[in-house]
Amino acid sequence: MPKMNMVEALNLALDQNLANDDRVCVLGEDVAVDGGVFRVTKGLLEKYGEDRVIDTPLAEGAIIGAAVGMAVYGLRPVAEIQFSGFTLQAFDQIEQNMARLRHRSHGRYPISMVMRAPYGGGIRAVEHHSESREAYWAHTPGLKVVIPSGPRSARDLLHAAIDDSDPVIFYEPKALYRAFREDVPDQPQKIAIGKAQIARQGTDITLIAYGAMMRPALEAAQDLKDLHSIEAEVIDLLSISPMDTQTLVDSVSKTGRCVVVHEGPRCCGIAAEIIARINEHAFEHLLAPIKRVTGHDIHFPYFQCEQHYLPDADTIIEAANETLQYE
Amino acid sequence: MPKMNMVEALNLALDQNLANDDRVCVLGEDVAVDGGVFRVTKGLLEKYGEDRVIDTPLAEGAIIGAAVGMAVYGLRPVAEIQFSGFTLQAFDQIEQNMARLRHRSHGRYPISMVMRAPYGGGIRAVEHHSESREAYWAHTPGLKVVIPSGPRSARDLLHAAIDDSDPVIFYEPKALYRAFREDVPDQPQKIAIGKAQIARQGTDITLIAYGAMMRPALEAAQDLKDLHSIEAEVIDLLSISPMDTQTLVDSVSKTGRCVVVHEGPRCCGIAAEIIARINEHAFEHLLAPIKRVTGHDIHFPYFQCEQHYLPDADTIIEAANETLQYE
Amino acid sequence: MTPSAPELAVKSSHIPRRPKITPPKPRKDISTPTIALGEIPNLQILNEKGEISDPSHEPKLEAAELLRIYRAMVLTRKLDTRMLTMQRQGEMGTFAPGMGQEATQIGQIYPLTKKDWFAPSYRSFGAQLWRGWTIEGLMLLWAGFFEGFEVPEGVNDLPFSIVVGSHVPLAGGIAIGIKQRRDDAVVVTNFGDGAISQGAVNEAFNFAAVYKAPVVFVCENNGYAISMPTDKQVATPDLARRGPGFGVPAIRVDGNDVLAMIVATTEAVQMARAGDGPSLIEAVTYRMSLHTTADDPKVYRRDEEVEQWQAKCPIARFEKYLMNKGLLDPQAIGRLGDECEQEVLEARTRFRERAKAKPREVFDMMYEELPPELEQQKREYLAKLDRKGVQ
Amino acid sequence: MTPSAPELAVKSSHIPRRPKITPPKPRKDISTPTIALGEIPNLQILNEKGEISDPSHEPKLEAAELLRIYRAMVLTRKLDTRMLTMQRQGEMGTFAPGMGQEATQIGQIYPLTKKDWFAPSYRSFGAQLWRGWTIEGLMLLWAGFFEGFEVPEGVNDLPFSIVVGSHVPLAGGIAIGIKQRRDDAVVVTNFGDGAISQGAVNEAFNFAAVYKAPVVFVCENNGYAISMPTDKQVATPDLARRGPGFGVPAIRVDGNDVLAMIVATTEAVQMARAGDGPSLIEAVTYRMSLHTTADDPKVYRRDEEVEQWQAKCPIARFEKYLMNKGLLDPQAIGRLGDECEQEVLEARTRFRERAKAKPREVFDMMYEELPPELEQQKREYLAKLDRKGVQ
Ligand SMILES: Cc1ncc(C[n+]2csc(CCOP(=O)(O)OP(=O)(O)O)c2C)c(N)n1
Ligand SMILES: Cc1ncc(C[n+]2csc(CCOP(=O)(O)OP(=O)(O)O)c2C)c(N)n1
Ligand SMILES: [Mg+2]
Ligand SMILES: [Mg+2]
Repeated sequence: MPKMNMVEALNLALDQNLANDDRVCVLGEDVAVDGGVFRVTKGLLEKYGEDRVIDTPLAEGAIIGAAVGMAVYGLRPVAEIQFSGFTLQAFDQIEQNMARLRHRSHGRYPISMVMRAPYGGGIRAVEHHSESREAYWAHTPGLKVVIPSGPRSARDLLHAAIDDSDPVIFYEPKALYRAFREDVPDQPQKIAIGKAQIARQGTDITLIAYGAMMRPALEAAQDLKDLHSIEAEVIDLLSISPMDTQTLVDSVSKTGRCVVVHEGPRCCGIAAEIIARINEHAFEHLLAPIKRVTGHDIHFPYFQCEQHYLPDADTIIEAANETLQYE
Repeated sequence: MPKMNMVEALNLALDQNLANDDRVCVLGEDVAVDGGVFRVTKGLLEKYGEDRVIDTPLAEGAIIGAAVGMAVYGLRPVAEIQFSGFTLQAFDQIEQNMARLRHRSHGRYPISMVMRAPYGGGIRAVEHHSESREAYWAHTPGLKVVIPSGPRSARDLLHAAIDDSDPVIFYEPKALYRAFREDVPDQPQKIAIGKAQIARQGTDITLIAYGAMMRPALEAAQDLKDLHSIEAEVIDLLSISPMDTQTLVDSVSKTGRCVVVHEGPRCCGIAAEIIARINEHAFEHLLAPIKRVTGHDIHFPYFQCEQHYLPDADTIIEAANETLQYE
Repeated sequence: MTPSAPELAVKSSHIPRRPKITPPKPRKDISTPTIALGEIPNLQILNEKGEISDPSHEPKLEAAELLRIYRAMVLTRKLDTRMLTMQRQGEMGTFAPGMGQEATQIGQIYPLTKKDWFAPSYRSFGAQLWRGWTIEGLMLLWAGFFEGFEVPEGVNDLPFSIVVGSHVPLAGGIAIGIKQRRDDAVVVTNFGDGAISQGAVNEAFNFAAVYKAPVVFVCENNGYAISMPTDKQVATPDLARRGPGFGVPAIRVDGNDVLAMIVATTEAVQMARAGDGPSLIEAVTYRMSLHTTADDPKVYRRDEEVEQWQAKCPIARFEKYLMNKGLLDPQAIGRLGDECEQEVLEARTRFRERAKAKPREVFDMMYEELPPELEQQKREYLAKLDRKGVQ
Repeated sequence: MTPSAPELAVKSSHIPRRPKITPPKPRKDISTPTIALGEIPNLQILNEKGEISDPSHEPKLEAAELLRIYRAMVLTRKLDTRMLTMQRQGEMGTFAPGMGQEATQIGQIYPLTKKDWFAPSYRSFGAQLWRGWTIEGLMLLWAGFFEGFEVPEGVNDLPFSIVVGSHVPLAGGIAIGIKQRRDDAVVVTNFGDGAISQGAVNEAFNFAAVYKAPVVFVCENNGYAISMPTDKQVATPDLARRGPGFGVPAIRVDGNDVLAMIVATTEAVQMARAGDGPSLIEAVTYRMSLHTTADDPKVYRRDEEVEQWQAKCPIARFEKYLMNKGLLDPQAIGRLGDECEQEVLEARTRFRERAKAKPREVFDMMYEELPPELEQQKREYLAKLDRKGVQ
């Protein structure tokens, strides 16, 4: 089993899907000749030709609009938006067409497409290149939203997303693109969109995270164990919408305490939704208020300050400790 | 004191601000000659001329972009987007410029502008004309978001929004435009953005709502009193962002039970945020899980079904009763 | 291998790189002008008096065909009028009447086959009927019943778009798909003079031009975008020239002349089918009626203007042409009108039978399979209907 | 009454409806071509060999002025080169080099006064320096220090935009404000060949044309949008013709000829100031260096192409012109180069002194006053810094 980084794993998933299903095609800015600014689509043009690996003019709205049209026609486009910050240029097309056309056409045109975009901080980027606004899409009916946390989940989730008959927003934690390698089997493991994974078992507190935040969350869990003998259960959300409420509720029902971690702004973010659901389904098991360790409701800082802004293991530990000490 | 409906009250607020401050101007589709499709800007062109009451071409992104530019120049534009569904056409301009330019310019260009838009269901409208997506803006750092619940709060809030030196999203519950009349004094009452109002005092349960949902919330409170001798406290949020956390927390700390009501989709909606905050600040006072009576995570139904979809007094009462019976 | 949309039945392991396009069969019966990238050509064939003003382009259509076209325009207007009455009587929601634009409507899709695609905006009764949407379906959706949006079997069209201009990039996307598959279908999409200000529409022009996608853009310049006259919407004397700025050849057509519309669209569709890429047709017409039933045009336009356009009525004009040709007489006109009226009334009966709200179905068609959280919300919602005794 | 931006000092109770525009002072020293709505005119004054190819348009600028322009281009390139070194040594973040576009940069803002406005995109070192932004400021912001974005006193410009095309509607908005106030300022905004595909930019063309707003659109066609060559970005042989499609007069200029850029911009600015509305200048130039420091152009373009453009270098060309005029000799060139290099190095020293991250300030400038919830988040965040011992 080859060890791959996330870029390679995503490339593999695209390659296999292009090979196996000629309805699949890839489009976006610089995806063909250049192979993508992060090289996720490298080599695909040479293999599948310019009809299926398509460089587009610089217009995100038109990219999504075109992809929706292609899906209507029966293709399975995977559209890349170069940075998630520029998905806003396509917000109208995403909400008004991508999310709605199955419904508007009374089921006639299911929009089986994927919108890929790198998101999140940590790569010393300029303004608009570090945002995490997955909550916009979670708040938008008709979409699915998934976020991998490593090469392997990236590969499997991308397969699942392309396979799905509904439109899927696929956010890639760009800080992890080349951060580490994992064994990635030749064939994808079938995983269902909508399922979380328990990344570490524990009994004392539940830490919920996803994407690039899985690393500090797991680090925090290890430290909690090493330093305080606390057994933290760590859940990798993977699917933001639909969300695996049951797994979250089961865990918190067991531990009674919970910290939710994400990079995006706090107000109306994913953590708020998780808290609301746990409040609804596990209220009687809660021993302490659920803590949010999230991005703040400010613009993502210029990169010299980003390491302070982003949630890290220390902050998660601090929050966990406060939660654990709550009486 | 004249009795006015919300359209007249908003018109009065615009009129007074145009009269008192020549930096104020109004722009949008059909706002000048036509006086706005809901007649909110009626008569303003005749009084203030086409330089200050500006019909625009049909491009929401350009309307917001132009308004931000005008604000940079020192004017105080009030931009109308004809229906909130079409604010998505301007999402990029709102997030990337309106919300950020004060910050990006290091404070040099505060964006003192208002984006007005009718939102919400209840007027038997076609697709895209009934959405409530205020949570998108609450999740966007740099903005303020306010929503009145009647003619008087509409007038006062619009004054406050125009006065504010930060960009304000002003959502108008279109179902209330002509729904009822209130006394609207000649001079606006100074109200601060960021403050909620206790619309009805109570001790047994807190109902939190805003906009058009204030009417069913108050109706529910009355019925709870009449039928079950329950004293519900009803809070009119008015300001969605910033949110008056203190008033909410104080009330729930007192009542121990809470139902939050809004029209918009549930997932990552305003109710989720409220629950998260109450969980953080009043956990020990909570006697029951906080209930959400909200829109569902589906596309707003075609209008023959909207009255079933929209939260109503019965549903709120049902939720309140469940909350009250929770042990 | 030609795919069948929307689901491509077969997966081909190898897609040829060279186009295999069915060579267009040049229609002998229609002689086309030249849609151009330079000076914008103007096209009118039938003048306001119903006389042929440009004989060189008069299409040689058979009598039956001419009458079919005429009937379609009459039916469109009958439906329009009836819907307005129904709306005023509370049986219909807000809708957008198309009166005065019948020639534009029928002409723009006349050259399409069933397997071609059409992506209309909301003011497209005529074209939708011609394409195979049912009258009762259109009534249902404008009356707020979801099922009205159901795309009829065998119709390859998008449901119309309410958001101005937002469907235009989709039309381009379908055309890109067609081109990729060496399918010989084409796409026609229409939008208004207001829509041409939307970034989305302009982005779509560029995409279509860059990919030489087989799409025909029909801009129905009906003089107004709600209250905004076209000459305040844009700073150019016409809308057609927007095309060449993007490399999209364009033509300006008298949109109240159904022959000119047919001829221009025929050329545009032939170009697209031949692999020559997109084109833009500006159809100059006039919205005789309200913007929507919520609108009062008296606020922003003068009655005289409307009267002037009355004289240019697309139906009356074509009627005169057919009468001059001996294909119609007052009696036939009356009979045909009654027939159309009858057709609308019969459809209204079917509409009334089907006009039952189905509140239990609002969670349908959201996803292929409802996720658990939505299942729960649905249960919650159905319980509420149960409590209220709603079926 | 002329307002002072950004805060209009005085409120006038009555705003005149008729424009009171300062009549433009036609510059005697610059004879202008005609920016047009029809055929797109081309303008080159100085050819690649540094010879005057169009004497009728050669501007009659004084020696000192010519040298000032030359120096600005050299300084721009020195800064560019230095930043690349700093980036490679880890002292700078990702940035967008402007090498090869110096003439386009200086020419496009040359005719502006301090009270005019400039809304640049991210590849605008040269123009920003000319306008009064400091070198260390630019270094700071590209090195990830927020304060680099501080608009210097007396500079009437927007901070540059990272989001392609998103600032262009703002430039139009400022111009609409100017027009409303009968101010005689104008706005120049620049953007790339890629940006012209954005809906926002096309919407801005239309708004500016409709309001006859005093804004000059400068499209720097440097051949590429990252890896996408201009001829795949659009289907037209030039970008200028996009303008007339919207009613915006346009001209295509040799962007490596600083004299042509100055002359074209002068005419465009005069038009705008005179109330004649917007115009579009396509500056044909070439991005000699990387898209950004994260880019590898070898993947998508051939070395020979770059070499061909080397021969068209805007600085070398202008140098020859000045040498032919006797205003420069190799010694002076060397001295001037050293001087500029020195200026950059001194700025780098100031940059290094100021290059201190200020993590305690990330909540600043969010709002006029921080709301309570954000106050709380700030306390939380500061406590974290305290825990980590971060100042
Ligand atoms: C994006 C968007 N903005 C605003 C509206 C509201 N609106 C509906 S129709 C219309 C005018 C459209 O004018 P035009 O494109 O000329 O088409 P017409 O109605 O004349 O057929 C407007 C502004 C909308 N539906 N979508
Ligand atoms: C809206 C948006 N989409 C994508 C990007 C990523 N991006 C940055 S520069 C660039 C190419 C811009 O090309 P062009 O407009 O020609 O300007 P140039 O870089 O050549 O100066 C792209 C795609 C962006 N910054 N903004
Ligand atoms: Mg129109
Ligand atoms: Mg470029």
